[in-house]
Amino acid sequence: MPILSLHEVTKAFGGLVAVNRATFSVEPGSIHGLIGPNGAGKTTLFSLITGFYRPTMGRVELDGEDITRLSTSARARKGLVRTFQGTVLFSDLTVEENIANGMLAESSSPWTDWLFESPASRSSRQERAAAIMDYARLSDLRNVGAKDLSHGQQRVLGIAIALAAKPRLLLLDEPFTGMTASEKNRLAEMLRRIREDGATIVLVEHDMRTVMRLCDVITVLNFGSVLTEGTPEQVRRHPEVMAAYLGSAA
Amino acid sequence: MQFLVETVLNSAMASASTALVVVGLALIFGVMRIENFAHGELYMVGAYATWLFGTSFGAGYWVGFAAAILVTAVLGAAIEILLLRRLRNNPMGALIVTIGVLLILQTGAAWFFGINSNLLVDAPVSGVLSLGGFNMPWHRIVVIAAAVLILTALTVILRTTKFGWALRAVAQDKDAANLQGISIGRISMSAMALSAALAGAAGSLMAPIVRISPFMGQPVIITAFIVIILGGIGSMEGAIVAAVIYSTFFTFVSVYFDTTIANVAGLCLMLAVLIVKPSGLMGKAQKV
Amino acid sequence: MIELRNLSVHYGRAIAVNDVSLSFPSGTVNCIIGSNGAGKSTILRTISGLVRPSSGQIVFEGEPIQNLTPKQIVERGIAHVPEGRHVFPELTVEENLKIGAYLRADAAAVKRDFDAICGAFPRLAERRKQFANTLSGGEQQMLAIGRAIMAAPRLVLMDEPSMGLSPVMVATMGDIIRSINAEGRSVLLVEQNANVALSLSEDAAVLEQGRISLAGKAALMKDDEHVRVAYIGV
Amino acid sequence: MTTTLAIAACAVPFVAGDYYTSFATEIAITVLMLSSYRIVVLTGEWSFAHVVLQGAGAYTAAIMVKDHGASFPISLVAGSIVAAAIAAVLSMPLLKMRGFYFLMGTFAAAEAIRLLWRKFTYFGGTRGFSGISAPYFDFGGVQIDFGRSANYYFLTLAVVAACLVLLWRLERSRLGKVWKTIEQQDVLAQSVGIDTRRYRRIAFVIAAAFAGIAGVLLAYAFGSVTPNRFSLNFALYLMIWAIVGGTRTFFGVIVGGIVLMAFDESLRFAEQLRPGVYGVILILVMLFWPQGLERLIGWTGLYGRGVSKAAPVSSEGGA
Amino acid sequence: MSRINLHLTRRQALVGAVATTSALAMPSVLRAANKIVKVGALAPLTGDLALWGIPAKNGAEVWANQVNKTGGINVKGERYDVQVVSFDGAYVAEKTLQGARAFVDQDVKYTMVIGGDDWSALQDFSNRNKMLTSTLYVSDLNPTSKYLLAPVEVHPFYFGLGVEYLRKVEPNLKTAALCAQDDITGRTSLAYWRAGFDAHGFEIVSDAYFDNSTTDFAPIVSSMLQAKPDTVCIDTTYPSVALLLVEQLFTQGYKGRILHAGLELLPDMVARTSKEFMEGSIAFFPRFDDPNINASANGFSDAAGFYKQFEKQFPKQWNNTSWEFPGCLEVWKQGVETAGTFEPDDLLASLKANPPKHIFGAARWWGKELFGIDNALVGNWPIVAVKNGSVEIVEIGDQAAWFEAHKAIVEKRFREEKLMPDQKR
Repeated sequence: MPILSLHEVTKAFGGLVAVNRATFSVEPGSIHGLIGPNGAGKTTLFSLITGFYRPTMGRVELDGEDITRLSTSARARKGLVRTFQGTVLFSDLTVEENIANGMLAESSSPWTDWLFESPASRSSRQERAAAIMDYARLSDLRNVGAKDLSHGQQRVLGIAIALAAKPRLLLLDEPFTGMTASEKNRLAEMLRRIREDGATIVLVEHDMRTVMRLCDVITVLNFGSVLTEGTPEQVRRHPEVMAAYLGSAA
Repeated sequence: MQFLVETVLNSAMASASTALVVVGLALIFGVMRIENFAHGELYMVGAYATWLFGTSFGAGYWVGFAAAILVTAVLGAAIEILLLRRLRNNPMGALIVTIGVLLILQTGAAWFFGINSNLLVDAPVSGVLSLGGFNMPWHRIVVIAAAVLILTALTVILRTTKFGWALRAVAQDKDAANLQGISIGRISMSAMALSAALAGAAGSLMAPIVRISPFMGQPVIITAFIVIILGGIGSMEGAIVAAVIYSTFFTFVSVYFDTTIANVAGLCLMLAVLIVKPSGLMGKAQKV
Repeated sequence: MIELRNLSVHYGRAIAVNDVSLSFPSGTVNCIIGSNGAGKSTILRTISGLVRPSSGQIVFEGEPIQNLTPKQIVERGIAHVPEGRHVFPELTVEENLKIGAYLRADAAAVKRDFDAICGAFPRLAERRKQFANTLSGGEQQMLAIGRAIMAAPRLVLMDEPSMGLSPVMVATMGDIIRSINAEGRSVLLVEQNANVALSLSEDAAVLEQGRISLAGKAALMKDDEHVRVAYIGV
Repeated sequence: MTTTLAIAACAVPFVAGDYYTSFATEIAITVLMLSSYRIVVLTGEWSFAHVVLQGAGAYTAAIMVKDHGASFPISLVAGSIVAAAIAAVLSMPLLKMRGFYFLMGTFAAAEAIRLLWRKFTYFGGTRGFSGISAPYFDFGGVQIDFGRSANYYFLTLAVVAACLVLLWRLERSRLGKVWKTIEQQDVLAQSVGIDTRRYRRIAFVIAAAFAGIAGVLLAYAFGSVTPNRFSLNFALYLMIWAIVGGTRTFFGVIVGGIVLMAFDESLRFAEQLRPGVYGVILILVMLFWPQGLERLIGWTGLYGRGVSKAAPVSSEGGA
Repeated sequence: MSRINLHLTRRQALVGAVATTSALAMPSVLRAANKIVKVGALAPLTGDLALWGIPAKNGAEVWANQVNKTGGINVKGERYDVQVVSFDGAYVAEKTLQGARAFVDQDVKYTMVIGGDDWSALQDFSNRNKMLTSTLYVSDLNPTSKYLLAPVEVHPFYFGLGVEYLRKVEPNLKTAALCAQDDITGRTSLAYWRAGFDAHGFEIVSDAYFDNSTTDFAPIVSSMLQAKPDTVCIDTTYPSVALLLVEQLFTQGYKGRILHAGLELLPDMVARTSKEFMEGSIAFFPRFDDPNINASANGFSDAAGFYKQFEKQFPKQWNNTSWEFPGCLEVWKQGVETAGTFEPDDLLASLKANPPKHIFGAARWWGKELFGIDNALVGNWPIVAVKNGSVEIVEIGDQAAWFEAHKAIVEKRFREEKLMPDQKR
């Protein structure tokens, strides 16, 4: 069963149809690319999947369960966690505090934790934060303010925060934008590891080189609709994709 | 029947004066994204200016009216240039500053004109329109007519002049307006002057009808905020529609029940609208 | 002629444009291409005065303009068609166009330009009394361009005019850009859609992560492997 | 710092007369109001309802004392619970709104409640309640009459201090972190699974519980509860104190409240001109220290760094 | 212009006030031989209600000057100058209570409040500190407040006399409409008016309160007139609100009688309506510029001179509170001089034993039946009527006697409004 599936998802703003009957699904354990030229509706689709928008029509399912009506936070608690374009972080806090904030939604702890956190739960959370920092190679920067990080480090921190929320399906919104080549390589490596550790990744990205290298399946959007879907090789060869990207010569 | 007609006319006058106040408030919110708490005090200044120039100097009501508009417009522009301009990126700071202005104006009025609030402004058109048992002072009709006239003129200015387009452009998209060579500072100043002048005009028109006191702006600003929320913040059409709805509702409830119930009912009306439509009657659900 | 000399722009600590030097001749269409986030829009926003550069110079017709206000820059003859059009949604088409001529005092000339634009964009002329937010994407793009032309600029900055447009509409946009150029106005395009941009342009530059990675004649660049790789990774 | 403040607070009745003791009591109650108000502000919203929720506590205390002869501790608990309960009910419609809509929504709800107090004689109508007798404790021979201003001051101080400790803990607890998370990055908070509306509600209700306590303290301190005491003016002043003090740090609002109230009191020589002078001071503070007094005093270094705040990318409610 | 003149004098007044305050701050300023006794005006000096507080405080200061000029207060042969201390209670409980504490710290012997909200915080405090206080709201009186007196205006007790008089002179009037502002004064007033109308055979056809924030009174008046009343009573309302109501009554074609306690702005009312319209309206306060005022207000030493002095010092600021605080002081002065002490218990006992003269003549302590305590000084009260555009005293009535005669009705009406002592919250 696909971990995420969209059925005829449509979103109209007034008369403008930003996403038109988008239907596709994401297999568990894959890295799924979502690409398309500027204005193709990627960001809107992203917001529809994460619940920032409600679709005008259609259905979004997570593990076969209809989540179309759920709020963003409820989806996140079910394991569908997103990152943001640009650097949306708790910029006044340190790296470690940022990651700790990603764990705040956990509701398993007893209510006394709200006032006095038990040492056990504190240390277990600290351990997890340390593990995530290790994973994201941010350990050395744990006490650095988020706004003092380099751009690439900030992007990684954004993903680390999302990881702290224990995602099963991680949606990344253009994570590679503005990164240097070596940063890109390191991030790609990290995403592969995340996948190996059992999470599924949906990637909206402009950097085609990275997408082609990293993704198992790619869905191409144009004018709000799914243009085609396939392996990187299939997509690369698809004539319409080329046209959509480079534009038909005027 | 006669009672009903009178109440309808009284509602119309309340709507007219409220609309004048509220449109100014909506305008300034649209352009500057500031909730001007001192707007009611500009209304108060309008009334006092009318008394000072029209009655005390004996120049007649209409001179007082013109003076009220002038004084409030200058005051509004000064508030923008001296204070709000420096707090353009600090809405909470700007809000506190408007409260500071409110306190200064109230205190100033009490100091210069006394606390007894027994200043009287005579209506320009005295007498009463009597039609088969129903009586309506002419000045109330003057208020309605003047408000309609001012609001029409405002609409014409906003729709047909370059200044009007620039003002609306700034309200809709600051960056794009900037790219057209529109100076945000100058438009903000003019918008503030215009907004203040509208409040001043309302205060001046109401001066012969209400009690002129340093605190006369308070109930007015509260009503105005209720109305502006009801109509949707920043929407001038919404503000006018909401002014009519609210004032009519309020007037009818206050004659058939009493004013305290009317206040409660008015507040509940606003809450009810907000629950159904959290961005007011004509407000746009703000996009991301 | 517009020239950027060692231009750098920061947003906070992040660098968006990194030591860019470029020069484009006047009277032609030129372009800067590059993928999303490369810093293209920032360059245009810096030229039109919305963003202050952290260092470097912008020289237009021989004079440095990097310290002028947006208003002064419009007065110098530079108009900017922003990314995503940014038409005024609740102004009518006519008002949108006329506000483009906000700084012009000569009513007769403004009227002439207005009529000319109505002639050039019959679809806008038909909808002149409608609010701009009722227009389609392509129409809004035309409106944004028309609004810029109303300022009687000598240089038009265009940020992704093809974005979100259908292929037919993109072709129309190409024609429009050519005709603007034919009136003697320079055009500086910023595009992701490389094919369109390159086919319209005289000179071109490729921007990657805030730096110029390639610059030269557009015609030569069209078949350049580097461009294709930068875009599609093929 | 805290110690200095505590010692200064305890010394008031010994070094100053009844007048200053009474004023210090008022300040202490206001400090509790501000510190609890800050919880709502922590979630990124400004409310006009807080003062009326304080009123709910005060009215509860008045009714408990007058009709049921309740003792001070019982009133304290009851006032707190009633205020929290009212807040819980109000929060259902109100928290759908954001920004200025929320502000005015809270005003409407609060003002409606206040007008009902005026309207119904059960609540004493326009006159309200008077003659609420001060607490009197008798611990097996040791009698304390809290009608004496110094005694009541210490009682207030004890209650307020206890509440402040709780609030301080609360801010450092997970709940507090969640609130700050919401205030700083609403959308990011949602995306990691924090139900922002729910936590806003919790903040609103908890803040109301403390406001209720402040209300009970007020009712006993002045022996009377009148509907005028909870009008918009007082809500505005609360907001002014909070903004002028600065809401980023625990002490910001407290400093704002103490400094501005002291200022207001010291302006008595200006008599009728006092509000105007106060207005001038507000404007000057906002023009020269727009981030609030806390920045001026520089306690910011204690915790919480900087003010820069990334622009929100998207939000569920708008406004 | 008179305005500019006014402005200057106000400034002088402020300077004077500041000087007084600083004099207070310094413990012993060198003064003439007379000792000083302090009295306190604890009233709202800022905000909307400064309308009552400022003229009251100013009146007290004028009175003090007059008294000091004529030798001050004589306590067992020792002469004391009266010094007025004021505190802005802002009509808020905590500020008022702080003011009271400041007064106690400064050894103030007699405190005057407007009453209502500002008294309610003082109740317990005044008992503990034996703070002798006067209020203008008789409804503040209650059995537990031993040290609170209502020595001047026993508002609204004269209303009954007014209705009685109206019934006598115009026996044909049948119906009455009432309105008042929705606060404790308004409610107490209307309860008493209703009792008056009940007692003298009027039918109440319209009866409403309006919120203090009301700005336009046309809807209220049209809803009153819908019931076609012969008599309209607009108590209690601010003077300027009364003016607006009267104007509306006129424009909406009302022809009957108007009743209002003060009719303070009568000249303006006449200007905005007509002499004929106002003719026969009934009120209860003679004007202090009346040539016969010294005869009618014979419990007030030289009322005419006081009024003249006030107008000189504070032009155009006169309202009824301007003489009511002085009225409170007059009663106190008599009490102090008779008792020969400032000590509150002895003074109170002496006051009770020898009821002082009240502004309009002889009086007695009364109030137990309605307020549970005999702390209201009740005497005769004038009824004034508008004759040719100004008020004239037409009758002097006995307030207590009227009440005795109609006790049951008053109690019923008070009970409806929950004003009886056992109903107070």
